Amino acid sequence: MNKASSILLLALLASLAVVLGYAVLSLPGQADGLADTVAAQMDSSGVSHPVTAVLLNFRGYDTLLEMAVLLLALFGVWSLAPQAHAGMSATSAGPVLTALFRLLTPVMILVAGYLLWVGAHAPGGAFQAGSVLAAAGVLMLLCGKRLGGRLAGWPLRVGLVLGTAMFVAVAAAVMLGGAHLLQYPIEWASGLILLIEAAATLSIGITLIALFLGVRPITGQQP
Amino acid sequence: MSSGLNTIAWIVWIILIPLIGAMLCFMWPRRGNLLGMISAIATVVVVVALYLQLLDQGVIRYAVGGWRAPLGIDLYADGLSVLMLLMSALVGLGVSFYARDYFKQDDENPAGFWPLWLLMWTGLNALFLAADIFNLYVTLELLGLSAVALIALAGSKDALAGAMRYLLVSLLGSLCYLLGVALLYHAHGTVDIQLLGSVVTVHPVSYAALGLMIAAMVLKSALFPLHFWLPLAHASAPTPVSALLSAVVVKASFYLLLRLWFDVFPAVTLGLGLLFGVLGAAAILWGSVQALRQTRLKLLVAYSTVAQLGYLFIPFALLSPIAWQGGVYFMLSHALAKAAMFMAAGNILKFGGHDRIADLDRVAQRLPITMTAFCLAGVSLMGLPPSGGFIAKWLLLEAALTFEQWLWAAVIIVGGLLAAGYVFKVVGYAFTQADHSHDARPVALTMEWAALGLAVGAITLGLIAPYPMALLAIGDPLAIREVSP
Amino acid sequence: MDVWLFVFDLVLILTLLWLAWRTLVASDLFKSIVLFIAFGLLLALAWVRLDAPDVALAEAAIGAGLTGALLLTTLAKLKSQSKPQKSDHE
Amino acid sequence: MSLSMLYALAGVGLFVLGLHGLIVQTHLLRKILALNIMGSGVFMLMVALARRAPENPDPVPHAMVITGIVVAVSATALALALILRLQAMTGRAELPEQQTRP
Repeated sequence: MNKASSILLLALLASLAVVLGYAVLSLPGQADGLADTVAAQMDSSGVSHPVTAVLLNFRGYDTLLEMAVLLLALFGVWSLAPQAHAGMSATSAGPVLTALFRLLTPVMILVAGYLLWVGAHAPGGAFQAGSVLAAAGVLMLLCGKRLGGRLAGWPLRVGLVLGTAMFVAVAAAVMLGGAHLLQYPIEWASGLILLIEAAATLSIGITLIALFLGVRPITGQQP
Repeated sequence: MSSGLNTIAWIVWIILIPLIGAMLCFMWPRRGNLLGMISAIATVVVVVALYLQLLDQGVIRYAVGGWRAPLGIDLYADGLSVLMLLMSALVGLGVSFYARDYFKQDDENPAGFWPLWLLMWTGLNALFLAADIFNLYVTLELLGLSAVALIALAGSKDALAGAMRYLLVSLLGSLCYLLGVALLYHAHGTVDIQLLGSVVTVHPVSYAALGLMIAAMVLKSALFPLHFWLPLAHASAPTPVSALLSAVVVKASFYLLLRLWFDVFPAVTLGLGLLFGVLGAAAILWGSVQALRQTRLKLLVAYSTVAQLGYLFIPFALLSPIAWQGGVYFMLSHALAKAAMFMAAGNILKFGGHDRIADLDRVAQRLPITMTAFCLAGVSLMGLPPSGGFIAKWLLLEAALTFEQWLWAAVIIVGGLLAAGYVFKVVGYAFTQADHSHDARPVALTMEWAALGLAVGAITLGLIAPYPMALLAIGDPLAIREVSP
Repeated sequence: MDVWLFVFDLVLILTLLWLAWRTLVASDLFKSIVLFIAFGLLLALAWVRLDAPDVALAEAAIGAGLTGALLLTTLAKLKSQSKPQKSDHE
Repeated sequence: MSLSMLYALAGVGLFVLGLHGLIVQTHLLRKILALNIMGSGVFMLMVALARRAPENPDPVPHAMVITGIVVAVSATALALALILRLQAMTGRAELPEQQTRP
């Protein structure tokens, strides 16, 4: 890129920044959006933490499609990636780190469980829990752990799909009673949300680990 | 019976069925073809059911989760969205049949064509039914990422580079769009299209959001000069994917552009329309000339898409109800014709092992069904009667002539002549003998018939024009009733 | 507003912008990625300042943590892939 | 100027900074970093403006940003896999039209 065009680019981007900044400053200084609307319906949402209520109930449909996006990323990576053993080369971490990671893994799984549970009434929830779970898995991989051939086939695929499948199943099942998609009966709402979140946590964790690996694991049934 | 069927929320199943199908195909890759075809047919059936429901009940608004906008997310179906759903269903069905024989059964890779294509279909259907601009962002990502993965399935250098460029463009577009969503939400406290439409007024935030979101959609719809990413991506993808991208996926962002134009920003779009028209005219001329210059068949067809997309933007400059009808009709007939043309090109590529136009070597005699499909699709692209393309161009011309806009009329006619030029270039070589003949590989009959079926569809569109027009009037998405006397 | 908190916010914002800029122009890709991870962690701090603890948790775990790990393994694979051909530091 | 406006402007800054990087950088990994920074800018604007009434922050943008973060990591993972394949095939992690001389 020559000098003239890079100066032109800078000028264009600077004016974009000015326009956007001006637009932002022209917004009203005091506004609380949908905060009151959300607060008014919290009692019928099944949880007491507003963000979880929005993610899993009020705007649960977004979250359902977002789980599909995550699944899609995995499909895409698998269709691009070579097939290989589901593990890192064993020399990734030194002995001290390996020992540390061994210690950390169970702690992280506990943290993931806690985050999942606490999401109903405080910051936390499926995505945070799932990613902590994934972090634990990544550490295990760095220690040289491998996914056995038998687990790499069908069970792995079940784990990957479970979150989205459970979400769809619950969303559609509530329609049997004549309700709308994702319209949980009030008395069941908290249970159903926890069920969806538990499945989602597991799948998010497994999917993120699989994305980190970046290869299609060799399955056990292969000759 | 009919009342029982009418109470079913088909609108939801249109989104859920391909999603479930994608997961099933991933779980049982060995049964991929069977499960994929079942899901495809079920999706088409449900789309038709929604069409009948719409004819019966009129516009449908569905509150997911029972909350209504602004707290919850609504789904919305009117004539335009159902027309788009039907269009994707037709093309999707043809592509599904075609792909069954195109991709060899692959037990080793569970994440092959079917899961990706069904997720793309989920994204398409969800996009056409969305009434919420943030929800639309998620569907856009679903669509964009699946398109990238599908292009990369071809595995060649060109395909990988095309997929990468498409990914960058798609993500850039999505982020600009999302920034627009953020501004609109914080200005008005809602992301519902209908609610926004009633509150968006002349205000700096409206213009910033308009600029960002419209630019994003124009980039994704590959309007000249932002089409640079399209030809290689569309030409180097596996043939069923090329057909999907050119026929349906670019139209999805154009559809979203229409929604933004008519429903979110009706108060602030003044002046932009003429610019769109000029760029559309430039696209028609430049894309057609480029198509004429190509030596590879699939690239020729891809550049033809650049040109044909230009027609979609002409109505923005003409601003008459007839022009909008013409534009929508153009979208439909181009979808069928271009899908058929890509499939025919793919058959020729598979048959001869190459797609050099100069070496087509009497392919017309040797693949008569495919060549018929190519010619019929060509008839619609040129806009000859009795095809769907003819009706579309007729409406556009009528709009231009009523308002004495001679220049637009000239562009429409010249575009048709140039299209005739590149179609006949291919047809000419298809009938002549090449210097040295090549060995040929067999092409599955379903692949030939799938192409022919869609091409016949493009012609048939010219004979059934009243039905799509009546459908388009439901809910009046293009504000035709307000304007016309 | 508390003056010290305001200064803190200002420093945080400037650091974020500086890190983003350095990430994009650093000569070495490894350095870029490390700067990007630092950017993600500070971003999590910004979310806390903006009363969004949920986003902060997600950012720290996914945005900085997993994206960072993904980027680092990809860089390692890119380097091992290009080694057989020619030494090519990027 | 209020705190949320300050952070919102910083979000605009990150967005534009990332856009610049996306355009001028040629290595694909840097382009992906640039897109992630642009995304962070959008998220920052969204979250910052959600607390213009500090006593009553709006949870809806928070949920949207969490969705956005997951979408971003999905897109990044796919992009990285694509870059690896492209480099394995062509020997370079750049787009053909932007390749610097070897």
